Amino acid sequence: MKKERFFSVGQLLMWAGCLLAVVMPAAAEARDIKVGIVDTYSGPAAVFGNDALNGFKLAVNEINKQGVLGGKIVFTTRDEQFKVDIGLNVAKELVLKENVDVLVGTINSGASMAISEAVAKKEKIPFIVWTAKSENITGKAGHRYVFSTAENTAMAGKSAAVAFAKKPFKKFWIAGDDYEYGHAIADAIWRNLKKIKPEVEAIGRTWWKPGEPDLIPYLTAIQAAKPDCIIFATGGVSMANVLKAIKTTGMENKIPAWIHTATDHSVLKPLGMNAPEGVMGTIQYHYYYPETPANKKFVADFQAAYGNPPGFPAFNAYTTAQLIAGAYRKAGKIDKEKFIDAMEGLKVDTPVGKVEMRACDHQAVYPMFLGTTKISQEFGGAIAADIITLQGDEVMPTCEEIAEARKQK
Amino acid sequence: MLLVEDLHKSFEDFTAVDGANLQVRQGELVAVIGPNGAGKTTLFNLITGHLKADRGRIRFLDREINRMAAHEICRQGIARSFQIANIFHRLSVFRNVQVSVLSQKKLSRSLFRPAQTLVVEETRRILESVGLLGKQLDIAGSLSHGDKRILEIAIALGNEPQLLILDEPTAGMSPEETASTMELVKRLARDQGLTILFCEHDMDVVFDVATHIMVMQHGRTLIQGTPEEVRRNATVQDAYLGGA
Amino acid sequence: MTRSLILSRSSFGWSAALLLVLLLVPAWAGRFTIYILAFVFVMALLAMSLNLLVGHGGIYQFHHAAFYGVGAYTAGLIAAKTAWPVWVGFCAGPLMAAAAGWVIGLFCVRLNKLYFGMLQISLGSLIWIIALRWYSLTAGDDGIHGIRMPELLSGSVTIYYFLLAVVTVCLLSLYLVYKSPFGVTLRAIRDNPQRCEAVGINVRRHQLLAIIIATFFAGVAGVLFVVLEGSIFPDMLFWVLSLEILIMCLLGGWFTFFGPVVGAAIMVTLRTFVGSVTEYWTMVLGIVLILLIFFLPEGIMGINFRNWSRRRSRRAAARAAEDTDAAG
Amino acid sequence: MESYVTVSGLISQFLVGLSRAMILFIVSSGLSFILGVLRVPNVAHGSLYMIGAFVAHTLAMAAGGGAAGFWLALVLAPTAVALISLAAERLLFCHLYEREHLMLLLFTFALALILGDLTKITWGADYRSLVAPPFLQGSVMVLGTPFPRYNLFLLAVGPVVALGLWLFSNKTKVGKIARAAAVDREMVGAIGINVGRVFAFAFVLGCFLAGLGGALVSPTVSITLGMDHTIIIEAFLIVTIGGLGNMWGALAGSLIFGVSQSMGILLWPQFAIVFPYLAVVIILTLKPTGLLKSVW
Repeated sequence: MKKERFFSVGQLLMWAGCLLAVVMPAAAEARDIKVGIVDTYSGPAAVFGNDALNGFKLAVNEINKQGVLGGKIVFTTRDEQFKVDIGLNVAKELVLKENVDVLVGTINSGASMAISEAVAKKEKIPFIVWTAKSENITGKAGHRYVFSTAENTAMAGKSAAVAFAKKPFKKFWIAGDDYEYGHAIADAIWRNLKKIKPEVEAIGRTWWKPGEPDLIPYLTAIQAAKPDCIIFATGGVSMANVLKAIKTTGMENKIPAWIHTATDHSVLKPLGMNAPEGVMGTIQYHYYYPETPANKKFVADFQAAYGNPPGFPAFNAYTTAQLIAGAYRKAGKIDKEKFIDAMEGLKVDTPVGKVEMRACDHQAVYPMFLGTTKISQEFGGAIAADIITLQGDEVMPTCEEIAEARKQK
Repeated sequence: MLLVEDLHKSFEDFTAVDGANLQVRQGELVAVIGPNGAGKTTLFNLITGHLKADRGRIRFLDREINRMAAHEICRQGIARSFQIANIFHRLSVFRNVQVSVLSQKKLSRSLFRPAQTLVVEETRRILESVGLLGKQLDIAGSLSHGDKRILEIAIALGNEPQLLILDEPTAGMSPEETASTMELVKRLARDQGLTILFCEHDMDVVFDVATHIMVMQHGRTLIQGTPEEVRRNATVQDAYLGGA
Repeated sequence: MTRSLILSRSSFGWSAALLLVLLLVPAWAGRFTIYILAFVFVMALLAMSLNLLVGHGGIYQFHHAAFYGVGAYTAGLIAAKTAWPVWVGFCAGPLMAAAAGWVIGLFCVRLNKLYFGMLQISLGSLIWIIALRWYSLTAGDDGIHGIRMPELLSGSVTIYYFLLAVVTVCLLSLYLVYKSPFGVTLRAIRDNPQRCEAVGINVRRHQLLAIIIATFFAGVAGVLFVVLEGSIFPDMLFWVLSLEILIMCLLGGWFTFFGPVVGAAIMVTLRTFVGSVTEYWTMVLGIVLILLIFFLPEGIMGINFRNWSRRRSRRAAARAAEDTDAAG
Repeated sequence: MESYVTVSGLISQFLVGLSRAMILFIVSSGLSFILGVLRVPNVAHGSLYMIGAFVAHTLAMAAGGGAAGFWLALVLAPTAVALISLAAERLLFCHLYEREHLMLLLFTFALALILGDLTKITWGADYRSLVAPPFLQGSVMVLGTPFPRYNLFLLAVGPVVALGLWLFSNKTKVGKIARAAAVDREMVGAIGINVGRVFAFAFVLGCFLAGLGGALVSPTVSITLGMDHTIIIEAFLIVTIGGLGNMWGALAGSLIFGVSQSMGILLWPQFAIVFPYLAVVIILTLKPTGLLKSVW
């Protein structure tokens, strides 16, 4: 009986949307290798996303000078805004529409694992995680199509444990961000430390909200308990807040503290000369160490291209690009399965020496550097000093452990 | 039918109703008059449950209704209109009335029947009785002010009330509209046997229509009686009608 | 009732045509189109369920995503952690969402407008915190990924048709609700709750019923997300997503029935296609929104009616409005 | 829980909660002011707070990074934010006041999206850190526990701002008009006052407070993108529990929020995050329109 109303403009738009989706060109140039990058380029984590992207660009520019299998490496980026659902959207877009050959990214562990399952595994496309640090990615949730060129919580934890075992500490206090990363790293340290040195003792644990601005009261309480060493299992913005609080409470040089990636310059640089000294940190890359020609060249090129020295995400991304190029050269053709076979056990040159992609769990094997913060006039702020190198196989979970974890799942 | 005894209501810093008494019998047309701020609207809001009295009793058909919520009081058979046009602006005229008929028939929570097939006859009959049938498909918000006020009465009629409370039904109307509205009120009372309680500023209208009048001042009942009794009362003469 | 009585002939025609096109899409569209359309279906259902409250009920449900998350987590956890058939989860998801909606609604319906919204955000955030903090159950902020679906729902085309079917049924049910006496009463409550009380309507009970219905469908959307992506994660219950779906409703036209579908389609399309060109797509969205506010205050579907009323007689406009109660 | 709860720990945690509450108060009082006078839920408030922090950093660095730079930034950053908001108000916002609340919400959301991206374009993604002037660095002993000087400074600033706002809205003509407009805007318009100008003024003042909050918080946290997200939801919850548009309500709400958060951390760290939300639920369940009288 009635009414023709509610469609027309709205419907047209919907149709237009559908059409747009379909008409978009989908063909890929077979000669070039297409890399799809999913990472965070907005919000607080964007600083790491941008750094990684710069490292990747630098490597790709070098690689493309000679080319790979007669073609080039081309890449396209998508911002996942640190959100899992957007990450899935854009990863699928890159794979299903842009037909990328390799997917890389992201800093968000949740998004990495979601993409690993819903895109990499399902679409049989290699996915290389380059910043997210969850050990589950190549651990119990690992599979043929997922790789990691990021150091993970298991490695960070084990390297700290190995380092602590060499020091006279007995009474530890564990504090950190109350989220997955914090707990994972704390568990990894304690698991390994107990194994190496059973007499150690955790006299207390404190967890705070990630990004908690004011950490002074916690540190005061911890100080009162007089531990031999404090383990801070924290990341991102909280790291800078911990360092600020260490400085303010006057804890520096009194109680040794350890934070994974505390010696990263994206953390230390904003603090300038106000960074605390004597804080231990583990990290797989410093732009000032090791002072090898390869590293010096990498830093100089990076500095020239982007105006600031590379951080660990840039190093990870640079390594990732080298691995991709190396694997395709080894495979001899652009084929996903061949690429994966070639990746397994592949060794490439990086600024810190040879890095191997371990075949059993698809985890890049890095040496880890344990350093202690020290103010340097030359750098205008704190840097890592007294650096101890822990070899990759020393800090990695063994292949047997990985197999066991995967079986449990 | 309706009995209000010694009703009190105060807001933070002033007392709006301070000892109101009112009696409405079946079939009467009772007007409440009084100067601005005498507490007429508050009294109505108390009766219909939109406000809760501090003290006093309200009985309707031998039932205490003081403690009831507005929608429960409505179910007892009291419907009302408001001082400002209180209608559903975005809905059509038909829907405006249908909503209240649906509510009366306890159909308003029915989920799986199309509304456009329900209570159509009842709704039309009400619209016809107030003369809005011709505009039933107009959007209520686009009606003229006079029509909005009529629509309000029509919404109230949808509840098949025994007592209809009208809060200044002719406020803001032109003299012609006022006349026709009051004609409508009288006709409703006559044809449908409705008991009507209303308040009104226009004394000519009041004395023309009402069978009984209650005079309020400072929240108190001064007097209640027939128009003649009220006209004769000296207190009212002084306090209120003196100037008129 | 015959169908033509419920759906007017022309809107039935349009809907049938759209449905037909959507049915045919997998025959010629690329895989990504199929996927993103399926994603639009999920968002559209979510936005539609919210709009029952915001657009038709005038209820400021500011944290609707919480119930989407409850539906998804219920279905996802049952699929991932129990041996029960996934269908149990599919049924339990919406029911749990509706139950959560009922409990939270009980607290909230006593409040008005912004107060309602803020209390609702707080209560919804408590659910979010459970998803975020109950590590042993929900795996915390990493979420659970790679949730296996039965063979029946493995191919992307099958998933597409499954989602299309479920969303169509849900939208049809919502349309019935919308056209029902309850729908009419709900819109009356939106326009004037005080008047509704005066005609004997228990406003709070109606609002609560609307919340239960809306959260049920939000739960369905959550289940569909799990079917589509095989993932659950705490962001699904975060208030930012709630704000996004609210924007979808406003963008599409919150006083119309199909508005939120359009809004969801535009948001997802914009995000996907502008997002692939520039990382500043949120700014583009912001500018689009401002233009919309200035030039299309009733949302995209709202424009229709205004044009219509200029072209046709007032009566025809009103008849159209009668159908949707969309007039301004 | 395993944290060491001691009396001095409780006290210092309480003080930390108080100083956090001061920042929350400054930001949410601005939000509340705009809500009260303009009836606008300003989602962009968080973005202005973030911009306040970034501008403060830039100004302090430009002035050499010393104490003078800090004080300069503290004055000029909120002013810059106020100017941005003035532009937004005069160009766009002032045409929309008669729209529905949800539309205004949508508008401020759009503004927040644009400001967020503009911040990213202008300042990039790097973390920034502002240093407090030397005499506000370090700690003093309060009842046996070290308490940061800067937090003491915040404890002093909060009441000053509250007092200033009170004097403004009760002792100045513009303030009185704004208050009257909050209650009955038609009447204010009817007696011949330019309501548009009052609204513009109120909006700019509210945004100034957002900028001030951002500048004040910058020495205690890392200045990053995404700062806007966390603060805005907290500020909205605060003004709601306090009573929409009520400045003292914003103060009460901030205190409840700040203290419940910091005490919660001490008592039940694992679930400290629930305490503020729980406070909102309890308060709104008991008092559905907030603690103090709402102007709505």
